[in-house]
Amino acid sequence: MFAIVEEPIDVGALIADAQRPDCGAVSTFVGTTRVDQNDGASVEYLEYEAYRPMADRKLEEIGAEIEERWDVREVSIVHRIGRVDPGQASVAIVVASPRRGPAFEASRYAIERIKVVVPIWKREVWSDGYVWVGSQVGTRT
Amino acid sequence: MFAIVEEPIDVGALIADAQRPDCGAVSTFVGTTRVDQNDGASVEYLEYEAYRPMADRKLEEIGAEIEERWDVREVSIVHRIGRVDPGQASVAIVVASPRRGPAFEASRYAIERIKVVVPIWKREVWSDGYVWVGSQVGTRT
Amino acid sequence: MSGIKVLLFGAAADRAGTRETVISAETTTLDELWPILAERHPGLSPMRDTLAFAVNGEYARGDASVSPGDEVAVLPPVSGG
Amino acid sequence: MSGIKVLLFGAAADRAGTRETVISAETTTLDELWPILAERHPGLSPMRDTLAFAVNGEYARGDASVSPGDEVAVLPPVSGG
Repeated sequence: MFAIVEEPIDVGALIADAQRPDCGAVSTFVGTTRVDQNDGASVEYLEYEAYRPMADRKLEEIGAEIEERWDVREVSIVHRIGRVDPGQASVAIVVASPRRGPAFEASRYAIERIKVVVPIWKREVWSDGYVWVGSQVGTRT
Repeated sequence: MFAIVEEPIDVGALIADAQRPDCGAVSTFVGTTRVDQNDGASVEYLEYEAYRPMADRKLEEIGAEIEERWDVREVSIVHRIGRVDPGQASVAIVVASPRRGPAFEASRYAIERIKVVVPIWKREVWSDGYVWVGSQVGTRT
Repeated sequence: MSGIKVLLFGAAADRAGTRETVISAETTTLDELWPILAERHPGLSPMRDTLAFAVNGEYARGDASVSPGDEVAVLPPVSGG
Repeated sequence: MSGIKVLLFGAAADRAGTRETVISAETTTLDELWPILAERHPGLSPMRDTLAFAVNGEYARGDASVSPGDEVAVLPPVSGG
């Protein structure tokens, strides 16, 4: 399953869906909102936006790349957009494979690729302003 | 949390418990029963046993090794014993870290160490007999 | 009326002050479209070197052709995950 | 009566036909305990080179001392995960 969603991600359900009798390993990566702090200010939440449907298609392309490179039987990538509070999941990647090596490698590959090719952007909303991550554009002084 | 249990593992709950505002990454590994097939026979289920409390202590030691080597803030390892049916989870490892690199490396390390030092054994119960994995002792001809 | 639709995202939308604009032009290239866009939204200019572009939903280089009816997207460095 | 308790697991329990036995002996070593165990449970002999041992819940080498009251565990290659 490849999806961009606006609601909390049910990671447990994604993993349960990926468990299969022909697989011995499920590797999961969950990206969560981390509260950075500096100069007496802190991140209150993240806000994500996506260029759709290009972003949806890029997630599917990453899935296809994975299935070409590794023996995996199930790949799910779900990215949340909108406001994501501290500790909450912004992205979940679930890969099932007969063996653990490919499962680990493929899930790592997925998150690295997401951070390079999928048109999604986040801004950190701090107690004293916001900043677009990667562009350093915003209202923090 | 380090535990050996006889019931199904609630992986979603373990992940939810690991999500923290000071972490940006949660890496999870789930080992599941894979149905091998050969000579017209197939694996019907796995059955695990543990030497307790040594096995419990070895899980905790792996957790301590991880916390010494990587910046991780939460490590859970839960291993199920008894009968585990195809596609079901026998082991779940959940690691939360501020950054994804340590989370991936630590969860991989945990499963590799489990397979070397934790006194747990599985036998494959096939349609035509059983075999203790690693010892090749059993009733299959 | 069927100009080139330009979508802006993230920091680019922020600096431009808009998420969408239409440029009236004949068939041209992304490189030739840029000065028109930058003149209309001067806040974008300092970002030039960090931006990528898509034409009709796929990454495209500066020499890519764009025509009326196409959708161009202005993409700051992505930061998903 | 407080002999050396020997626990057997997995394939070792299978080959021995028991999960627990008590050996009456004075303080000795694992290496010296083995022939007594193998004589009592001949099915174990072919496994010798694959086995590890624990004394009181921690891995121990062949020269480790064992005394009455100790718990020895016979550990085939582990296969958790």
